[in-house]
Amino acid sequence: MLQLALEVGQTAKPEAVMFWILGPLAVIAALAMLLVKKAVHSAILMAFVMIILAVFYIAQDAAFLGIVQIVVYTGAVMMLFLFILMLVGVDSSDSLTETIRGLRSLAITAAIGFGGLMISLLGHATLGRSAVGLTAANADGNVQGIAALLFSTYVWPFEVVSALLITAALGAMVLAHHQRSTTRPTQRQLSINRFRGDSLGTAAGLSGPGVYARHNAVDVPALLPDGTPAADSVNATLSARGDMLDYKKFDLSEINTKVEEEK
Amino acid sequence: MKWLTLLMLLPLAGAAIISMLPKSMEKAAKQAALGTSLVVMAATIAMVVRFQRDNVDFQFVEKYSWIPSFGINYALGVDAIALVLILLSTILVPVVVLAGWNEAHGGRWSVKTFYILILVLETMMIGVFAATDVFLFYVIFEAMLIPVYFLIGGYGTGERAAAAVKFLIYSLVGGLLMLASVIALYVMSGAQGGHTFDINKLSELQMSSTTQNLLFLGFFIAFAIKAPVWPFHTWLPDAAKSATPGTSVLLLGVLDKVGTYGMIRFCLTLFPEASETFTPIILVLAVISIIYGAFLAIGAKDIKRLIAYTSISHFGFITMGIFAMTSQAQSGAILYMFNHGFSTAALFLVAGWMISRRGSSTISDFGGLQRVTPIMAWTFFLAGLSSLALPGLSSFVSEFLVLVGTFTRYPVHAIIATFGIVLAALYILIPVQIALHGPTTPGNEELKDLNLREKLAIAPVIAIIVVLGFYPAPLLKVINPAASHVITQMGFTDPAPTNGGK
Amino acid sequence: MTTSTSLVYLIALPLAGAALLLLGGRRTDKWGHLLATALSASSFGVGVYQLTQMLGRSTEERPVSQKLFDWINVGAFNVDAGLLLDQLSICFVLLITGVGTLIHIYSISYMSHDQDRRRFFAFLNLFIAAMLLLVLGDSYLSLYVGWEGVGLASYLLIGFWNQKPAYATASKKAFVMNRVGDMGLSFAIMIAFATMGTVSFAGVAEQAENTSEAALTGMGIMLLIAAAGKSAQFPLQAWLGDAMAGPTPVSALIHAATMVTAGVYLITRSNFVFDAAPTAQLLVVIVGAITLMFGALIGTAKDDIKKALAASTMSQIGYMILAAGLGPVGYAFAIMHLLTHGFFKAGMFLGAGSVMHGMDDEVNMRKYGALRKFMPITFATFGLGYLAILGVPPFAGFYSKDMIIETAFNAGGVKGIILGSVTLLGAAITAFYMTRVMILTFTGTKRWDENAHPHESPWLMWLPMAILAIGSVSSGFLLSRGDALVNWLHPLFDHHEEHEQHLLEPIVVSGLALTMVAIGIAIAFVKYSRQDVASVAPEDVSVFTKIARQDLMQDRFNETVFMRPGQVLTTTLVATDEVVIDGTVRTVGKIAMGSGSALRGLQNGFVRSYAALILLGAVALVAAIWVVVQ
Amino acid sequence: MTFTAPVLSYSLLSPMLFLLAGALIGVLVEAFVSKAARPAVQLTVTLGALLLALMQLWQIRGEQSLTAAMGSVVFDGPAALLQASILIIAMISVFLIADGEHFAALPAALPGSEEERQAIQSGNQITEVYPLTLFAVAGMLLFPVANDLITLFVALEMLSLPLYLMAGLSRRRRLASQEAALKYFLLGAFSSAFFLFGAAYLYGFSGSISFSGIRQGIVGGGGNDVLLLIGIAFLSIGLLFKVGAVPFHAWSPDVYQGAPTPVTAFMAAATKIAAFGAMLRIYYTVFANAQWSWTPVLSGIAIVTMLLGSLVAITQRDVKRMLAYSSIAHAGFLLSGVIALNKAGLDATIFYLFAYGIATVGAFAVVTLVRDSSGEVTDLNRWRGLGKRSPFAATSFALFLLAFAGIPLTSGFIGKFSIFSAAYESGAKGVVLAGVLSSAIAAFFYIRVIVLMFFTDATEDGTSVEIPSILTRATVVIAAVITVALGVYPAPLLNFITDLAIFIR
Amino acid sequence: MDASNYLYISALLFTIGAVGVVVRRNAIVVFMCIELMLNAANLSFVTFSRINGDLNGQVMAFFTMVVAACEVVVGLAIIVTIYRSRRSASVDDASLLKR
Repeated sequence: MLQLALEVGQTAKPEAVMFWILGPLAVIAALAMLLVKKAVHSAILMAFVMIILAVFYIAQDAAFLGIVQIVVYTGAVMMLFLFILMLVGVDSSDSLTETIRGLRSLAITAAIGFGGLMISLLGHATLGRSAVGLTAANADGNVQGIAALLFSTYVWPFEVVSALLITAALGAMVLAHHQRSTTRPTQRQLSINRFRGDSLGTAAGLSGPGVYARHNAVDVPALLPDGTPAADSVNATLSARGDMLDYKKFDLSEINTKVEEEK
Repeated sequence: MKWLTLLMLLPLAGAAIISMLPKSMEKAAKQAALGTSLVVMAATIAMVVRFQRDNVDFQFVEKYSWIPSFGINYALGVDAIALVLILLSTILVPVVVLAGWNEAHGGRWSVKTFYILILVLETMMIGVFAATDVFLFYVIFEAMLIPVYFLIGGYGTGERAAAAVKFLIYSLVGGLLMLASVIALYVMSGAQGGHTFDINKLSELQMSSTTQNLLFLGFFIAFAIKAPVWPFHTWLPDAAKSATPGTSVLLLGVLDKVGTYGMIRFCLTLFPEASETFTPIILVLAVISIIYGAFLAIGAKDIKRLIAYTSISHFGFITMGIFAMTSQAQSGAILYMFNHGFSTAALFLVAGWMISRRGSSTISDFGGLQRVTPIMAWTFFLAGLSSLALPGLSSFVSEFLVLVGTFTRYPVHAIIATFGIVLAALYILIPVQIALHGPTTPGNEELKDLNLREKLAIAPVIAIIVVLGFYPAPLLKVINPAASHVITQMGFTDPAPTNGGK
Repeated sequence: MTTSTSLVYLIALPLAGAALLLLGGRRTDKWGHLLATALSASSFGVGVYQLTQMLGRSTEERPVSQKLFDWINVGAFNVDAGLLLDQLSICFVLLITGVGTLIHIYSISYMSHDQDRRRFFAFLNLFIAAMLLLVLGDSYLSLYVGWEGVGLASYLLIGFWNQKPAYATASKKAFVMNRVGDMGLSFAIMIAFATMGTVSFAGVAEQAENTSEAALTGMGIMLLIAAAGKSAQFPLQAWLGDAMAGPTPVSALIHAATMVTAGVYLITRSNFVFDAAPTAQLLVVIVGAITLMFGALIGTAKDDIKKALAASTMSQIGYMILAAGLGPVGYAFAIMHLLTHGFFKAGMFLGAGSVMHGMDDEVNMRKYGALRKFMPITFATFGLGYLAILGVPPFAGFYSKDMIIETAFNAGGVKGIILGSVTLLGAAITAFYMTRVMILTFTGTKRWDENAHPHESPWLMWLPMAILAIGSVSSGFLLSRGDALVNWLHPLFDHHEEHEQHLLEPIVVSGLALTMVAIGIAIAFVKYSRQDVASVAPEDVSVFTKIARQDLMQDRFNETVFMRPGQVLTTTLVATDEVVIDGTVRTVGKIAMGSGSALRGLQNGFVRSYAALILLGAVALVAAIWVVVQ
Repeated sequence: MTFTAPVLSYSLLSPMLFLLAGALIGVLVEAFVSKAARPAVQLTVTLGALLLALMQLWQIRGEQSLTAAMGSVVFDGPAALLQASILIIAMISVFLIADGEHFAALPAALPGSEEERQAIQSGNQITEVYPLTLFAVAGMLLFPVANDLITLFVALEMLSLPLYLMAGLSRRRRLASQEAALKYFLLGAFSSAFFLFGAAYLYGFSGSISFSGIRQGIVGGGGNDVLLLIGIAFLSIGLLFKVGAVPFHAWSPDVYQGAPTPVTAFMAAATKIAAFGAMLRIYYTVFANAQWSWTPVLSGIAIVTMLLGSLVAITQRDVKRMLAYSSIAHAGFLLSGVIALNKAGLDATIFYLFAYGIATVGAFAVVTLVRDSSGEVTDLNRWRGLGKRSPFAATSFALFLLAFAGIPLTSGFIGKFSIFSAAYESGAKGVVLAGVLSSAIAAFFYIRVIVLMFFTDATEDGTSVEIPSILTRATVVIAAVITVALGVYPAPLLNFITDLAIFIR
Repeated sequence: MDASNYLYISALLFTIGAVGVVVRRNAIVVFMCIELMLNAANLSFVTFSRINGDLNGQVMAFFTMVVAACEVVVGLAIIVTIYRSRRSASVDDASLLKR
């Protein structure tokens, strides 16, 4: 057994209690992250794990990291994840059936082997020195201690990380930014185009979804005066995502208009 | 005077000149190539004259530091063995150029490229025999493959690409095994007094017998593939069949000699004990090569493949002579290398002319050539006689020396090998009968006999074959000291007459 | 030993002729044959000159040697290109150049219509040179050069008309079977060098007594194989019949008078080996005896005049070999028979050539008959040869053959009785088949076509025949007069003056022999002169005849035992090379390709399986650590 | 609490600083320079930065310091050599990048959309790749000189992120390119998680983040080695991933194939140098005393890597994938230099890295030349008869292949010889044997390509060789010249390396 | 309370993250699993920092967070791009390049 029992003053007992409650929770949440179908749920569980970790950090005298974990990681990074999830379809769900033959059993075997071996190994590990605790290191305060290291010893990597950030920004821009190759058409130009176009059908602007229909949700196309549905009345994102309802069933010509007398 | 470097530079200079010629000046390229090779030949002869034949050390030694951090030198030098082979190479090149005057025309690339490749190859042929630095030898040994590869693949016939690849792969595999051994030698030399590739210093290395055996195998297999010794031979018939006759002459006549030369220079010199350990196996392989090659030659339907198989048989003799460890066999083997170059050259060149005239290399497509093209037929016949080692022709002397030398130490091997001479009669006389005798096969009536150029090309070869058959002494006098030096170095002495145990 | 500088001319003259005619090409067509003949004759002149010189010296001084140059000199293996002319070789020199010159002369006319006559003469000259080298070489290795040289010349001349596939095959067969014999010679030389450290005749002779019998027996057997190959002795006899494909002068010179007797030369030359190796000697005798009968039996069934003569040659050489195997007492008789045989057999072959010349190259004796009237000279010369071969006194064969029979009986014990009987029986059979040849060819009724116009040959042809006939008549008497040849050769052979025990008195032997001959003649007369000879060979003959017609199955034997298995082996090896050896290499390639393709399957394009691979790698590492730590 | 101001030794950091400055200028150029002028300006800035960095490196080549940037960076001979190699290779790779045509005109546009078509028509070029390249190069320079785990990790990410991005920017076959980016990114992040986990354990084992601290922990550690071994194993996974060693190689064929060829060239050559540089430093200095633990494993990985790379390469039909597998095999060869753990191994690895990098860029440069109307042609079957149509491209490609195969008189041979002899010297005979064997296998496919180019006739579908821009041609020529020069007369460079390549600890 | 318990948690979380990468198909989830692995590593850092009584581990963890943030930006940008092209965030769909 790793001889690291660390009696950190009176916090020992509360920490143990905290650990034995939160530790299993973190593992369960992580496992659940793998098992839930919806990506959003995974993200939520992930955030949950991260917060537990933040608690662990704080419990281990890393208050600064704990806060950063919550603010930066859970707050910013996970939000970015969620944002992107929204973009690609918030309710999209993974089918959990495995399509690559043998991969799942392989992965589970590997996982059990890996985890088992790691735990077994940790059980064997010795350090040859006693655990110290951070009381001394944090004497001037945790934040101060970290800052001292960060701005003296690690100033070079710290500076270099800025380059990394620029890279990230630049990369995101390259991949996402639509540089215009033509000048943006003015309102006037757009109007002219609309009226000079082949058809005057859209001259008055597009109809909103669901307006003339018997249904007023945003995912149902509007019906034009002639009873045909206007597919482009639905938001492009929705249609792109495949969330547009089949308009066929709202098509007037398809609807049984025969009024049957009630008996 | 730096004779060896000069010899190596001359063909390169010729190649440079040819490369500057415009593509259309094909004739000029040929003439330049012929001129260059003749100059090289003259220079070689001038060098040979200056060779001190009783001195068994390397002569015309040159040494410049090349890669000092690995102890690698550009070190050249020749003893009699190398000298003879260099002489062989430089005589054969002009012959090949003259004999194959038109053979570059069927190639994928221009005529001048062909001659550039030939001349670059000549440089390497000289270098590979002259190198006394193992690393330099290895470099040239491998680099040589490239021009040959392009000569076969670019100017050959039939399945030339496949044959070229087969040739290259075999050689590379062998070369890599040798590389492993070279590396081991290098490392061991580092542990024993500083990294070096000097062959003399490497031969003094101390190593365990296991190591020696393994390293020996690395070298030997490379050389056995090159030579080729059964069962590493299957690349040769394909390559010889697909290459142009001139290329085949250089391939069988010179390049394959690098294998047998390497066995003497490296296997025996560097690993005397291992050589002794493996001698029984190698002799068996050699005997198998002799008999097996002969049988396959008998069974061959294609004239070029036939010649290739006869060479396998002949290389069996050479290998046997090298490892028999008697001065007769050793001298015989070295002389055989020289003689085989010419008899194969004669066979291949004439076969090449026959093929180019008939447009087929299948033996049965010929017939009755003796009536139609008597000179060509008789030249082929004479070359064939040389190949079957008729007494009075050069190969006989060497073959008999090998046999008699082997017999004194390994009588059983020699006896089995001697059966090869009966098979030799068959593998030469069968194609002679089919191609030269009998009624003239339809389609052959109009074949032209040798022209003046061809006669000029083949004449010196035939002359050498005949003269050395009756009077090999000049060459033997050069070879003998070197051969017996090898034997002495190995700690062997010729077996004394046994008087049958009385 | 005397040295001389002129020996080389013996060889050089005809060799120069060959070279000149071959390289000179068509330019020499006009006079080439004359030059060749002249050179051969001048070589004969040199021979005669040497003989006179030799006669003028004392016995010990008679051998002459000439060192030409260092030939092969490696370590202890020192062979000079040296010539040696002693009492034995001078006999051969004179026979070769003498008969050779006569046959040159004969050929001028015989080959006059052949467009390649010049080449023919070049080959004849080449043969003379090689044969002289064979008998003049002072070491086994020099002999070997001549040995193969005559083989080459024989090959070229048998296949002179090689546009006929059968002739080309015959020449190839001759060369290959000769090579089997040559192999024996190689072995003999190797044994000599390995055991005695020398390959010169003098050296081996000197060392022989210091050498174990086993080694000498081995060497002797190898020499015997060599002799058997060259001299068409059992079991390497099969080529001689086919060798008749060559022009008849060739058959006369090479395959009757000279080359085929080289085996006898080799054995007598190696007397010092055989004398010390009784087992080998016994084998020599056995081979001689078998071949003697073998040839004789074949001769009885042949209708082809040349093949009948060839069989006879085989049989007669059997006599010589047998004699040579009888040790010192037999060598001289072997040589004597060799010389007399050279005359009468060459004469008969030339006669046969003359007959063929007159009969439009017909060789089947059943198509001859009654030619006596049309070719009187031929008949006469042939007849003299016939009498000589039969051993009718006082013709040449009588002296030589009688001696051999006698010596055979004198070999002592059962051996003597068997050998004596065999030789006697052989004499009878010889008489039978030679009489048959005479009857079928020259007497009886004519059986040839109307188109044939038999005529006597021109003088250029009959003159050599006549000269040879004179030899057939007189040579035996001359050579045996006062044991001239025996005494001449005596210094060479270690004649220990053994106590000669006579089983039968010489006169009894002669009587017996003549009786046997008479019986043979009588049977032939009864069989062929009393009844008409069918012009087509009858089919309803005894099994024995059928077998004899097929050369006692020798070809079938070779075919079954060597050729077929050889062909099968060749095909098998060709297939092996393709399938097994090249196949192995290809399989290695395929395995590499296959494993490459299989491993390629890992790269299935799914990033998750790549991650799994990394994970597995990590698991493996952790597992390794776990193992180490435990 | 007192705070001492950090001392950075700027002169030793200056090569990286020049590059970062260049990158920042590049970013500003994106913002302020007109579209038309950007390519030229960016190229100038990039090349200028690289050149300045190289010149500065030359100035400081002999210096040694353990304490640059407060001990985050160590500068010594190997560092100078590796950085110089990276800079040279980056420079000739930039020539390739500059040859337009390779990058998507508008990466944000959907593949095949009207917007993309317009962007292409308008001649749009994404000049952002220049600063991205500079960032990556800066990361690569930092990677082998990092002296603590933090710097190492930051450098790893800094060299990786731009490459992830650039892999997805191909102009043709954009889906494949984006897929390559995704795979590279996911697997890269996955492996850096392992790397980080290993770093944590090394920290746990030694109580120190700095290399020297870890080494001291190994030398004088009191406990058992479990933490150390886990740390070494996982850190190695991260590094082995970068060099493409089996079984962490799977990304490289896909990414090499999908990425724009200039990027492939750059990352195949430069990343390898950087990653192996870091490996050398870590294994030669930090883990040297735990040699017993990692040499056997690394030997096994090296053997499997060589063999797998060579075997799979035989079956490839796509030239870029073939080169990718060949680069896997070469990673195996290079690993044998790491295993050697001696001075000769260090020298040899550095030489090999440079020689291989140059040849790789050259080979990919030739790949960019072989095109038809729809862009590069990487299907090997369509390379048939290239020797006839473009002797320049075919001959130089053949030369690079021969160098890869290790044929004498090319740099590859000297490299192979030196690295194998070093490995042999250290007793890793099995590795050498496997190396020799796989070289033989590898030779087969190199020769196959040569046969295709020279000995077979072209198919009819007209692969044309575009007249290359002068820059690409320059790249090919420079690479070819260096490859031959290092094969014929490597002594100066070898001596230079031998004299300089000594790790300080 | 034994600080090494955190290491066990860390190892488990790391394992779960690694398995998640293999078994999940949604690129974003896969990426989250990688983030989980990074977090597990961070937990180890913090724990070791405490054991060693040394703040360097915490600094390292801090750097990890920053770098991870950059990585997230780049990674999500790539995922979005490929999603836009393919209309799918499944990593299995991106399997054009293989063999």
